[in-house]
Amino acid sequence: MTSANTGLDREQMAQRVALDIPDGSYVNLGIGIPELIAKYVPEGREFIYHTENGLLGMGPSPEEGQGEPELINAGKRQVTALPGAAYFHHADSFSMIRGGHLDLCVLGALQVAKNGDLANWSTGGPDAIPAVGGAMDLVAGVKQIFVVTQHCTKKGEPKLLDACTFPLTGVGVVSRIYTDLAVIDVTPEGLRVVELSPGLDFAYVQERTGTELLPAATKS
Amino acid sequence: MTSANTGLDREQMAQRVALDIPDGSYVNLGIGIPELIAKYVPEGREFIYHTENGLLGMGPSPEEGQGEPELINAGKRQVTALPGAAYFHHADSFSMIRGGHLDLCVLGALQVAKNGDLANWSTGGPDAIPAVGGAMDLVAGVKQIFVVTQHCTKKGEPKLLDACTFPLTGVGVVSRIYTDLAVIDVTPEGLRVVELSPGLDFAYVQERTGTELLPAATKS
Amino acid sequence: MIDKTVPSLADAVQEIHDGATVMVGGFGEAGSPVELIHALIDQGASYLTVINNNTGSGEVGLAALINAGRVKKMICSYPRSQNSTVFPDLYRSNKIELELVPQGTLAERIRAGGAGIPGFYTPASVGTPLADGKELRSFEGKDYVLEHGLRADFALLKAKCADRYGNLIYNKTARNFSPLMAMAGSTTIVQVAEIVHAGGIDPEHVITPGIFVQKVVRVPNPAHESQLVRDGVTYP
Amino acid sequence: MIDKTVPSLADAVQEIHDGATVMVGGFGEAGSPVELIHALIDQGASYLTVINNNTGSGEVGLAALINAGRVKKMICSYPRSQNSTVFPDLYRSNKIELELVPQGTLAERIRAGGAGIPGFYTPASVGTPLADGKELRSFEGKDYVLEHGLRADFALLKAKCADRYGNLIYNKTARNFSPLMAMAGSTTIVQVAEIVHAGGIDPEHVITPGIFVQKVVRVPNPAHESQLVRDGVTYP
Repeated sequence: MTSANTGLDREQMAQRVALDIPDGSYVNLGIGIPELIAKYVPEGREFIYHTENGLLGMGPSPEEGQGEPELINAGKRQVTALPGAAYFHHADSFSMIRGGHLDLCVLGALQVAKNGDLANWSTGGPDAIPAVGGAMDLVAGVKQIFVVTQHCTKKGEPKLLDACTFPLTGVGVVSRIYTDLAVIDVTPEGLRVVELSPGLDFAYVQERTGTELLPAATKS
Repeated sequence: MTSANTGLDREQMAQRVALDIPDGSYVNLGIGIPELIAKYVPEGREFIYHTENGLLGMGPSPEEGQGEPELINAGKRQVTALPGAAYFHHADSFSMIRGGHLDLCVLGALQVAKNGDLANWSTGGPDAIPAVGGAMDLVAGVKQIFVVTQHCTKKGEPKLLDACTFPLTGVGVVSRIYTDLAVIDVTPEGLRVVELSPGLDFAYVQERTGTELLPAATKS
Repeated sequence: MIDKTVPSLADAVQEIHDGATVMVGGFGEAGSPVELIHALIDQGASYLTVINNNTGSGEVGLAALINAGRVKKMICSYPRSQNSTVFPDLYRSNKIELELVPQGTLAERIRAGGAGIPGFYTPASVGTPLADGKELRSFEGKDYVLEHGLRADFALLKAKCADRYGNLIYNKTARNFSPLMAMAGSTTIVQVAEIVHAGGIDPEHVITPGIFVQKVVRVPNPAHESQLVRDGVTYP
Repeated sequence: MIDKTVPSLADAVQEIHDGATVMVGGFGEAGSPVELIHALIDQGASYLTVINNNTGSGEVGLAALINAGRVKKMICSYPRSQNSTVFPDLYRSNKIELELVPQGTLAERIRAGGAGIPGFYTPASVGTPLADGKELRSFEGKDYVLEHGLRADFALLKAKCADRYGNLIYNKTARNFSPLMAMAGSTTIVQVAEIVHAGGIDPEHVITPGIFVQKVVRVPNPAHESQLVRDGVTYP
């Protein structure tokens, strides 16, 4: 838990992202904070969740003891299937992704650059075991990519940068970033603050960002 | 019906081909004489018939009045599905073909060249409506291609030639040819007669062939 | 609530525009969306590029659309039929274009279009006139031809059953090209004999997941093309 | 009579040779053919190249095969696991090779291998280190990378049910890579919980048609990897 004046907690971040998902969207949620979004479907909307290991119409986690080892999500956690769900194999699943059939994918990030470059699979360290999963396919194929992430690393280093230093997942793919501190759009001019978390001011967020932030268009 | 000393009729040709199909084979049959082969499964063998419009385990024609307009073969005739059959879409069907999963395809021919070139889709005439269907995929993908055809055209012109004059279906793809007059192998040396139809001699068949025939290896 | 059903055939085809590329499901009559095609004739869109394995039969369904002069170009593998001269007559008089594609290549191009694959290599047609002008490439000593993914503005399909999400199941060999075209059509429109509640199709049995479908219209007793032809029906 | 069932797990894996390329079905534990993998450990084949999305968990199944030193190279998208250090330890000490492939590209490469497609273009990985050394090509102004079809000498899969022809159905998200690997394996070997009579699987519901399957072995109550790991089981 974080105190109110240092930004949103993980659940609040997930809830904030959910507010921006249009009714009827087909959505893929990455591992970590993105997984939490499924809990926060706003009143009156219906989203259909896709998990790349072969399920459309993914429902919430099963009740304790009701899960099945062969009904899991991409994070390998047990899930459920809603009425109207469909199972399919991996080639069909990634046809949905690569073919542009999904409306939105929400991913975590290690770094995001001002032009929308995303790094979220490897720190590039000599001892790191490289593991990419479906991230490169998702960012290359899904119509819109949101990132939800802590604004800074645990060590306090900024994650939003002029340019990523870690190996890229995709080039210029991110359209919007949700952090504990702000909602930020990737624009041709750079990263533009759309919304500050309650109790925070622009300077506070800029200080924790490794690239120049633009103020919200309506405030200029 | 043809008289005995001028070679096999269509049914006999189909029956002759069936004798050479190994037990357990996955087989695709082209339109025309090849379609007749399905009636002649030799005692003790089981073949599985594939039709490229999406059925494995194709059975015989339905009883009069029992057919269904949406259960058809590649020739658009009504067929049946045997126990253990499977339906699938066209991409999966041609994955079976292109991926080398079928053991044998038996096709009709307009012309076959001594090197195994096949022409069976167009006479190349200026007024011809070109129509290729699945023939090019079949000859490119199926492990073994047999041709079954009348030895000559209705006008008496030879169909087995030094080189095809009609547009090709595939290059060097045919391994064996069954005609009303003979069974002929495509070999690196050219077309070799394996078997003459009852009552016919080599010279009779050679006269009706547009390329030099080699006598059966065992007779040389 | 997501509900992709529309009340009428006219609603289903309403937005198809002049010059559109339209994939039409079916192999011969199996899977041919006759009622949707007739609604498209009524609707009036012209200069269409149509993708189907064949060119229809008699003077109903796809053959009727062609006969009405609405089709500028056909992309297909087998534009002949035992009981129709509609396409051949127009083709011989240069009133319709034809792009002839081997059947397996046609299927794979449609799948590729739907799967975000812009190009792939196939051995089919190498050494034949249908490879003329196409790029050849050798993999492990064997030649292949480069083929391109195929997409369409609309796909018109027939299925057996749908739910409100657009999940589909088909009937026997009427499945053929339809699951591929569902993927490759920007707007996929499906006529179904039956609409069931969400969950009415077992998730293990779904052939086309609803994400590939935009509109569903119920046609409870679809006509069979061969029966219409036998009955001497012509459309309109 | 065609009958692809074999009497034992040992019979099923008997012909796998040293140096073979082996596709192993499953995504995490869902669809992992634990009993077939254990039979392969008993059988002894070494210097294997193994294709699976992951590298197993605990010290059972795929992780046990790797731990036993039988795997020369892994081709996968995500060689990490929350409860196994088998692969990372060997990788860091240069005792095992890794070819890292994006998950969708891995799936499509396997499908392509099984479908006779030697190469295709995908947008995934363009501009990243995983595209290094690969051919780029532009289609309609967008860059794609050339990827190659992937085949294997053997595929080891788990399904829910089979008949004597090898027709298969799967269980929920245990389907994942298995239908693709069935196509791409020269010899596809499947463990199933149940074998039914021919016709016992509705032809409309078959996921893997039998043409892609060579051997079927019955394992009535397959172990779940996560349960084995919780129970502290190690193999052998």
